[in-house]
Amino acid sequence: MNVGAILLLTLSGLVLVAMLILRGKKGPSPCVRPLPAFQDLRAQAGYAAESGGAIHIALGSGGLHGEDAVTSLAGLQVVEALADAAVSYSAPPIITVGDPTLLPLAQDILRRAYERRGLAELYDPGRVRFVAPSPVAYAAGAAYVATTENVTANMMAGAFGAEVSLITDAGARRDLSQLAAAAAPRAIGALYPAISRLAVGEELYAAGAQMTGERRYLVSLVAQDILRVILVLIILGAAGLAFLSNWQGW
Amino acid sequence: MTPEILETAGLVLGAVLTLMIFSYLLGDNLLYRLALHLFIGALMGYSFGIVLREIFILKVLAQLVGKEYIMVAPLTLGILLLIKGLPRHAYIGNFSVAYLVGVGTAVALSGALLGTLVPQIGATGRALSPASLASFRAGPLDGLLIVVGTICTLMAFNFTVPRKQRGLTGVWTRGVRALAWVGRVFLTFAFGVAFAGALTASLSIFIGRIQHLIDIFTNIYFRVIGG
Amino acid sequence: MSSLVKRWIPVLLFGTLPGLVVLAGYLIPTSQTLTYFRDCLVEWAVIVAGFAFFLGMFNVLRIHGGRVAHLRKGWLCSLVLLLAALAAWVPSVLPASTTIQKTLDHVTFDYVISPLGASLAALLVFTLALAAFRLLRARGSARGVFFLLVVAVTLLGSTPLANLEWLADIRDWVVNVPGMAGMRGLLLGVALGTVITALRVFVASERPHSEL
Amino acid sequence: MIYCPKCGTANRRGSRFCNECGAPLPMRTALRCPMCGATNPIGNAYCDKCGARLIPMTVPPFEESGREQAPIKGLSLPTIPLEEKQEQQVEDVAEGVGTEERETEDWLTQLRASTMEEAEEPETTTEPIEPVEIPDWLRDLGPVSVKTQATPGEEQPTTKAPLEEALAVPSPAVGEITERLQELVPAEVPDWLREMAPPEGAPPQAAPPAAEAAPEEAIPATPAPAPAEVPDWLREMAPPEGAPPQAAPPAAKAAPTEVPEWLSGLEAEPAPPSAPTTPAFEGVTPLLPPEPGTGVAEAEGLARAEIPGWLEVLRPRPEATEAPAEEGPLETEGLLEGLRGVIPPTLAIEVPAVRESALSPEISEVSVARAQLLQSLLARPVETPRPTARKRGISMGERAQRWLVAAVLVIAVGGMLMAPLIIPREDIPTLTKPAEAPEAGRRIEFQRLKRMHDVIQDVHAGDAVLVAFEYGPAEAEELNLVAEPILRHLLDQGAHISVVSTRPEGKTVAARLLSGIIASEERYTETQYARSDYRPGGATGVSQLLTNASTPPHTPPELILVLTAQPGPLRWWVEQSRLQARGEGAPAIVAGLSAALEPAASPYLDVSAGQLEGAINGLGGAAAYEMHRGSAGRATQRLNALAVGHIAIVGLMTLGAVLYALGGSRRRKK
Repeated sequence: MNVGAILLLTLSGLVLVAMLILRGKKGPSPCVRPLPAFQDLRAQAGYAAESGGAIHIALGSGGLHGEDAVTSLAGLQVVEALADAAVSYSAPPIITVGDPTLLPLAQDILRRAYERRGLAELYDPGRVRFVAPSPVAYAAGAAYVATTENVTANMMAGAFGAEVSLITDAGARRDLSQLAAAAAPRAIGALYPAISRLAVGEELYAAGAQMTGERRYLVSLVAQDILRVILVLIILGAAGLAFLSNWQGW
Repeated sequence: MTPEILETAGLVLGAVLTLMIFSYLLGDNLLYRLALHLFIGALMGYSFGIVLREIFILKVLAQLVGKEYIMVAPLTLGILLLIKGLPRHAYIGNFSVAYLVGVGTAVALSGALLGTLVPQIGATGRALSPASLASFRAGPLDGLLIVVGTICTLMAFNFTVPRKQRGLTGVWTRGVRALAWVGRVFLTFAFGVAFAGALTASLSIFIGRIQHLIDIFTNIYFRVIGG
Repeated sequence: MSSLVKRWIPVLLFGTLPGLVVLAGYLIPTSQTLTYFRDCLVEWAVIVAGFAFFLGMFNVLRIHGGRVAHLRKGWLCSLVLLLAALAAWVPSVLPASTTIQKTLDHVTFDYVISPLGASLAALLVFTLALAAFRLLRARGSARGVFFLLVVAVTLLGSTPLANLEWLADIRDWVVNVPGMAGMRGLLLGVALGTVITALRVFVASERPHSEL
Repeated sequence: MIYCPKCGTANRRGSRFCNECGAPLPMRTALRCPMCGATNPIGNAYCDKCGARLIPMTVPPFEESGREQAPIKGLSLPTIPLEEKQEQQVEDVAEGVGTEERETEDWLTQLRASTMEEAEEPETTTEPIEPVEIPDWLRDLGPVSVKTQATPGEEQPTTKAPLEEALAVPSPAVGEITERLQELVPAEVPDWLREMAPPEGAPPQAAPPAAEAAPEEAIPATPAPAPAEVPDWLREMAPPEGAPPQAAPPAAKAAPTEVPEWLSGLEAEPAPPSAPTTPAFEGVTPLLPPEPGTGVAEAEGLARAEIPGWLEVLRPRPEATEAPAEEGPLETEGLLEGLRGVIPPTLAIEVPAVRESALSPEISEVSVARAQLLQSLLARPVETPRPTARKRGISMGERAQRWLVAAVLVIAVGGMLMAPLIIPREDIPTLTKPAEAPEAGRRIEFQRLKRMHDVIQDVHAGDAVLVAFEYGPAEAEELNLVAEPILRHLLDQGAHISVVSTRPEGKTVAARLLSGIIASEERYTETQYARSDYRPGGATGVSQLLTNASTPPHTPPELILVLTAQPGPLRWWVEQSRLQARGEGAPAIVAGLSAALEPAASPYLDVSAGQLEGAINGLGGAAAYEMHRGSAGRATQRLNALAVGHIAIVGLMTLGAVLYALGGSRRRKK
């Protein structure tokens, strides 16, 4: 039995639920440091509407039923926040996915944004596209969409590998403004020299809070910071024990 | 069509397709796009064939024939998911999407706990133990650097900023900001190593493809000259 | 009634409950029943994902088929895609291990999918090198030069030239001490974000899969 | 006119953002009203024209939804400190209070705006005209609130139709009109109109009995506003400032009023004397000919009997009958024989326009040009401009960079790989030597390699070894080279390999590689590689593969070799094999990894973690393993090309940095 894992899980659950209850409704909402990758995306939505183009959102090749489920859900938060703004500007985004399980969820988010405004007849399922089943083929296909459609900005958020470099190269060729959020080290390594507005690692999971500013997202970031301090204390404690117990070693 | 000729024709086809993809180096052109769509189409058809054979024929049908009627449950969920194709009744498919999200989240959560949090915290904690330091050249200094680096990198992702900056919280905020600065230096190390790894891997594949092209051309060249 | 059907039954009954069973199956692997349920539920998820592939194919047919039907821009590429998909699907329909099926399968995999996949992966070296060439444009000079040094040491140290063996020692230190520390901090942060987001899905604070 | 939902400012139709507060405006789009078909901005819950509900009842319109519903994702982020937040809350409260009033004002302004719009552009979708600045004098004369006979204390202002309708009502004799204008508080009337009314000092006419009799006509005295400022286009049509004011037309006499010179001067041809001409403004319907003489009876001082209104209407009109039209010719034949005043039959075309514009002023060229411009603007069809996004190709500098990088890579790698064709392989100097034992001993990478080699060395003939092929055709080019030396070593040991994978392509890749290796050496026999198994589902698939591998027909594996380019499969195999064996006698695990995986795998390779016995990374590791076993394979041959490739990339990065630094200084100088 993995005692350590179970303890960590219960601790995380308690902190999150406590935060959601205590600061979920009352009190001033927490302040978070802004991340350029998500802040500039709102301006891009306005620019896309004015210039008659669209934003291309690449959600990566992570599926919903595997290891990358949560990374893909974080990417979908970007779509959810952008869908409302894009529908009210009547400039819906083009969303490319690399796994078929992500397709129905991304289409639902766009459809609901239209239904909230009573414009169900304007919803076009073709705005969400399943490009290809393998990561490299997906990246090359998404790059093709970014170059041929009337796209003004590239946003990459989700589970990627080093093949994300094909999408950023296509964006650089069309001189598009590019923003990205990735969790895998290989993807971050490939994006770091190409894109200045990059959210790395854990910052991808703050997409909802950054884009919408909703209370539940901000409060869960507070819970994340509390758990971070607890993890640091655990590491310091273990390192101290290891150091002391082997004092004779040197 | 002897296997010999088929083999050579296949290799030549592979080489031509490789050159069509490499034509991207000169600029985005029709040859590259045709090769790309040929690849995506072939992969789509091939994967669809595998999904049909491996999942539906060998698994679902086999178990249904073997009177395991429990298979009806995933079948129903699957059929409900197909209704997502009709926007008007899309909400009926939410049961299947919820199932996928639930199971996927559990797999990812257990992967994070068992695969990363527990082993990495344990390894960082043991970084100062003699067993792990024996392999390091500078001994305890390296171990200490790993522990400090991990903690600073972890603090670099701190999100919330306390509202009141007076007193203790002010000290805490400044402390976190200093740790975050050091953490970003360690992060740059990690990104540099990750970028170099990605470059080396793709360079190895690039070398393999160039070598493949050279082998085919020399093969054909000598056969034509030799023949 | 509608909010009960549209929100709470899918989210809790079909989402959180199986998730908790699978999670328990992983965290308590010693109990046979939990691991059996875990394996069943994950296997079903793979089957439902298989059905999702039908949705994917329908989406591809709709977009590329529409482009070919109306002869819109890029219809030739879409036509090539559809024909290739049909041709690559045929071997899986033919009776297994007949010569024609084996040959078609061999040709599709070895002479079309493998070379094209490898060539696209090889193209990455060009796009990564180009991004590295424009490094300082994206990253400021201080951070960019520091990143350049780390990459140079890591690359040159992995295949050190004859009289530059000392580079390999520096690379070994860079990769296994600061690089490892930074990577661990990054992985711990990602794991923390994954845990919190997953818990939010389980407590239904995050409901992308529900109608309201 | 589109009213901003946030601050209420009026914005031109078709604009996307409020020019006051910048909030996005509901776009004028195809939100068709189900009842009247009118198009409405998408923000509307109710139709502007007919008030029908636009948003179906099932989905409550976002303004009215009472319950907590996924709010329209406001894009604000509370990164502002507490104090500003409180001020904002105070403003919210103030706004909150103001919102009721503004809400009532909103529907009022929309009502006024829609009626004003219809007056200006009844139906035609014309080019959105500049917002017409209603001159003050016109607005003040706008809806005149008339107090009806309301019960005391209940203030019920009803708005009467705007000025045009007030003027358009068939009014009594011109004299009566001037009195009505007097009642409209002379100060409000502009100068040109005032000249037509009696001079200030003139004794007010006896108020017409109707005015007394019908109190509801009593228009409350409104404070005299400042003299209205007339717009320029109107002033040019009026007489020049300096001209002596016309003698105020004599008090309304029974005879028809005599037209003022400035007005008559503007007429091209003499208007028929009988048609009284008051300046016809566009949109203001000219007055109808007054009905003569209703007030004659008062002169003899008899108390007038109270005649009810309905009877009054029936009173025969003597004048209408007394003044017959001139004697028309008597018809002598045809059906109309004996009738007088029959209109001669003429073609419709020749019928002159019944009412030529009485006004044909010598309009200056400027106003003619202005009118033509306005006309052309109105004629142009409306389509909101949707310019396509700027098609941006790459500049020459970018293209040169791409070609430079491509050329350097192809020449460096291609040159190194083609060298053996020209120079015999033995003469080519090895640029880089894989890690030799003596000085490499201290390096961690070599320690892991050595541990792996020792573990495989311990495998005996006939032992079962599980090899997990967790990569696809794209990564095969690199991982085949990494896997080859390890598999050769296993086959040399006589181990019995069984292939497993959680990826469908894994089996095919494994079959190709192993058949190639076995074919290359006679001593390897086909029997050493027999079964291959595939289970999807990630970690669960791995646990099923492990259980299958341990079931009786197959002996539990001594060693597990994981070949992958992704961190996931590596972790699944490490965890599941530890869980499966529950610690006692867990099989050793070694890994052949891609170079990209090295940083992510190092935590598992940590000796203290005890998870992985050993691993090699990428082409460099494979070459080192081959060198360590003393047989130079394909990996070693490509090592030179890898080294040259690395040098080329580092050179390109440095060159790019230097060029950017130089470009930067040039930019700063410029």
